[in-house]
Amino acid sequence: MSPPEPSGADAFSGLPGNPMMWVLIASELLVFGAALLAFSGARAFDPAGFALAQAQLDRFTGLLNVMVLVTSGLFAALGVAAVRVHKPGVARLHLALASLLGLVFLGFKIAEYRAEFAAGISFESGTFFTLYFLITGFHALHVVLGIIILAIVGVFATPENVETGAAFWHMVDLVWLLVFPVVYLIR
Amino acid sequence: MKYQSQAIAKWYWFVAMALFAVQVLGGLLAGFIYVQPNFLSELMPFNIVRMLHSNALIVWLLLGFFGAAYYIIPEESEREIHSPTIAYLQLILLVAGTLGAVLTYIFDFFPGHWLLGKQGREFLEQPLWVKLGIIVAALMFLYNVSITVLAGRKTAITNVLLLGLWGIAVFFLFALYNPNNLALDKVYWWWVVHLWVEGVWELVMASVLAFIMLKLTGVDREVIEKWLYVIVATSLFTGVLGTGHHYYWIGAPAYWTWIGSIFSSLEVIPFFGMVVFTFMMVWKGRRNHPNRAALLWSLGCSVLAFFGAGVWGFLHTLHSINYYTHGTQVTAAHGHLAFFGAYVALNIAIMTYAFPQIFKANPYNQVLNMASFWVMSSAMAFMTFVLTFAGAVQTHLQRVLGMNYMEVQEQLSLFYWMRFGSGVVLIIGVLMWLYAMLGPRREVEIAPESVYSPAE
Amino acid sequence: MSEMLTKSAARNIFYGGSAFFFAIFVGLVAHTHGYILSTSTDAKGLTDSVARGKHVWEKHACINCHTLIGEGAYYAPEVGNVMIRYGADTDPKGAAEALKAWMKAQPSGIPGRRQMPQFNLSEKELDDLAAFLEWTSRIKTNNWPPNKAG
Amino acid sequence: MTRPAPLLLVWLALMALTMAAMAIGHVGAATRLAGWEVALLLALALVKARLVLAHYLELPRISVWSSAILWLTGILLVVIFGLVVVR
Repeated sequence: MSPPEPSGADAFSGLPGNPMMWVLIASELLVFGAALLAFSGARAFDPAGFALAQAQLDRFTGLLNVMVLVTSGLFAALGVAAVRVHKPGVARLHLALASLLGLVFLGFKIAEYRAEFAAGISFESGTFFTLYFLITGFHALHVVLGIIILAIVGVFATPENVETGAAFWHMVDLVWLLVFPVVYLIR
Repeated sequence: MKYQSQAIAKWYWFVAMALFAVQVLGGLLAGFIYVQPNFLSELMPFNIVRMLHSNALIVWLLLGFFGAAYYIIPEESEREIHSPTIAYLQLILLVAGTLGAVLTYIFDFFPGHWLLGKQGREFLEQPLWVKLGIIVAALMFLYNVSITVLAGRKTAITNVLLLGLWGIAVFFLFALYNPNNLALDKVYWWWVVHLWVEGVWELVMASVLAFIMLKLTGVDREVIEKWLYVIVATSLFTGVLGTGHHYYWIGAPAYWTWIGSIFSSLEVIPFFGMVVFTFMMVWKGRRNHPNRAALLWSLGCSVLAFFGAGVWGFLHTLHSINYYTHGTQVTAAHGHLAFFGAYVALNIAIMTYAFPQIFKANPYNQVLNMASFWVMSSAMAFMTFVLTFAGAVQTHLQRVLGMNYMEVQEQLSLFYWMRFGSGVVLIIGVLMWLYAMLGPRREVEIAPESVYSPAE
Repeated sequence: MSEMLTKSAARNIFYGGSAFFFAIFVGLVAHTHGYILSTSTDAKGLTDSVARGKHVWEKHACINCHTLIGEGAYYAPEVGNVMIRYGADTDPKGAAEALKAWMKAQPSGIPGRRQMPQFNLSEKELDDLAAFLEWTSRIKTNNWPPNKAG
Repeated sequence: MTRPAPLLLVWLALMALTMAAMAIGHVGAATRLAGWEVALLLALALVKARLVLAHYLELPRISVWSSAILWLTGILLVVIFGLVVVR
C-alpha cells in the first residue's frame, strides 16, 4: 500500500551482509586500487630500480600466502553456507579455520619482513620498498582486523553477521590476489 | 519550533551573525591591504587583520554549530535541553573569550605572556586563558547536550552530530600542546586543524544537512539515516589518513607522500555523496516546503563544498603537484571556497530554515535571501578562480623559474584587485542576507499547515 | 533479519572502521614522532636559544604574514629557508647579522610596497630568532621548497 | 543443496590458477617477463577475482556491484599493464 521507497539505498539491497560493510569494502578497494596505481606509476618512472628491488623479495612466500588466503576464503564461504542452514556450530568451526589460516598468513608475512629487515631493507630503502611496505603492511593490518571481525561474528553467529564478516574477509583475499602479481611478479 | 529550549539557538546565531560581519569586513580590509599595502600598516598591520579574519570565521562557525545543536537536539530527542541556564552561561563564556581574544590581537596588552598573551600559531592565536575558557565552554556544552540525548529518543542524526561535537572538543585539546621542535609542533597542529575541518566538522555538516533534508523534503527518516551513515563513514575512512597530505614537507617521513596522496584523493567521495544525497532527496521528496531559501542554501552548500573542498582540494593534493603549489595562492583559493561552501553555507542554511520556526512565523524575505545566495556564491566563485589563476602564475614564476617572491607578487596585482572587487560584492551579499534574516518581514510565504508538523 | 539489528550493526561497522583507520593513523604518527626526533630534525641542536626564538616568532604572529615551511599566510615571503637565502649554509654568522639588519630597518615605508612592522626586538631576541630560523632551515623536508626562492 | 561441492571446485580452480601464475611469473628466477606473460598474469588475476566475487561472495545476484568491481579491476589491470609495457 505504501509507494515504492523514495530512496537511493536500493543500490545496497541484496548484498550479502550489512550494507555499511559494503561502504567499507568499497572504500578499501578504492584505496588499494589507488595504491597499486601509484605503485605502477612509480615503477614506470624507474623500471630498472624497481626490478632490482623486487628481486630481493621472497616471491615463493608471497605465492604460498595466495594459497593460504584462497583456502581461508573457502572456509569462510563454507561458514556462510553452514549458518544459512542453521548449523552455527559448523559455521563457527569453519570461521575458526579461516581465522587460523589468517594467522598462518601473518606468520609468513612476519617471516618475510624479518628476513628483509635482516638484509638491511626498511621503509626508507627507496620508493619501491616504501610502497611495498605500505601496501603489504596495510593489507596485513586488514588481515588482523579481518580475524577480529571473524571472531566477533563467530560469537554472534547469525546469518547476517556471518555474511557481513565473510564479505570483509573475501575482500581481504581479493586484494591479495591483485597485490601479489602486481608487486611480486610483474617485472 | 516544538520545544521552548530551541530558542537558545537564536542567541548563538545572533552572535554568530555579528562575527560573520566582522569576519567579512576583516577579509575586505585584508584584501584592500593586498592592493594598497601602506594602508593602516602602522596602526593595524596585515597579520593582525588576518588573525581577526580567520579567528572570527572559526568562532562564528562554531557558534553556528552550537546553535544548530541546540536547535536540532530537542526536536530529535523529543525533549527540552537538559539545562538552558548552562547553555546561556556557555554563550556568555564564549562571548567573553571572543572579546578577550579580539582585544588581545588588536592591542597586545601582554605581549608574550604565557597566560594572557596571544599564542601565535596559525588559527590557534588565542591566549591560553581563552583556550581554557573554550574548553570549559565545550565541556558545559557536551555535558548539556549529551544528557539530553541520552535521556531522549536516539536517532542517527543526533548520534553523528554528537560524535562530531565530541570530536571537535577532543581534538581541540591538541591546541594546548606546543613543543619547541617545530616539526613536531606542525604534526600535532594538524590534529586540530585537519581533523576538524576534514574530519569531525564533516560529521556535523552531514548530520545538519540530513536534518534539513528530513524537514524540507519529507523523505522517510529511514532513507535519510542510511545516507547519513554512508556519507560520514566514507568521510572518516578517507579523511583520517588523508591528514597525510599535510605531512609531505614538514619533516615527516616520505611514506606520508604516498599515504596522503592516496587517501586524500578519495576525500572527494563524501562530498560527492552529499551532492547526490541532497539532490536525490529533493527530487524524491513528496513535499514542497515553503522555505525555498533554506532549500537553495542546502543544495548550494553540498555543491559548493564538493567544488571547494573536493575538486579544488584534489587539484593540489597529489604530492608531485603539491611540491610546487604548497604555500601559494592555490591554497588560498581552495581554502576560501571550501570554507564558504562547506561550513558558511551550512550555517546559513540551518539559520534560514530555523529562524521562521523560532519566530513562529511563515518563511519571509525569501527572494532577498535567495538573491543573497547568488550574490555571495558568484562573488566567492569569482574570487576562487582569480586566486587559482594567481596561484598558477605564482607557482610557475616562483617555484619553477625560481623568481624572487616579492617580484612575483608584483606580477599578481591585477588578480588581487579582482579579488578585492569580489570581496566587495561578497559583502553586499552578506548584508542582503543579514537584512533578509533580521530586517522587517516582508513577502511572507503563506505556509500550509503541514510545515509545523513535519512527517517522520 | 530485524531492522534494529541491521541499524546497530551499521553503526558498529562505522565506529569499528573509523577506529581501525584512526589506530593506523596513531601508529604512523607515533613512528613519525620518533623519526622527527631521531632523523629529520636536529633535536640535539635544539638549544634554549632556538626555543626562545620560536617563542619570539609566535609572540608577534609572524605566521599571519609569512609562510614557514609553506604554512601560514601568503602575504610575505617563505622564511623556512630564509637563512639559506642569507647564506647560512656557508656563513651562519653573516646570515644572522643580515637578518638582524633587515629586522631593524623595517618598515621600509616605500609607497606601494608591502610593509613589515617594526617589532622593536632586543638584541637577544634577534639572536634567538636567527637561531630558530637557522635551525628550521636544516629540517629535512623531502627537499621542499623546490628552489631557494621558497 | 550441493553448495559445498561447487565451492570445493572453485577452490581447486583458484589453486590451479595460482600454480599457473607461479609458472608464468617464473617465481624461482629473476628473469624479465615478456609482455604476453605480464598480460597473462593480470588476466589470471582478473579471473581469480571473478571467481571470488561470483562463488565465494555470490555477488552476481546483484549484478551492479559485481560488474562494477570487475570492470574497475579490469580497467585498473589494463592501466597497470600499460604502465608496465610503456617503459
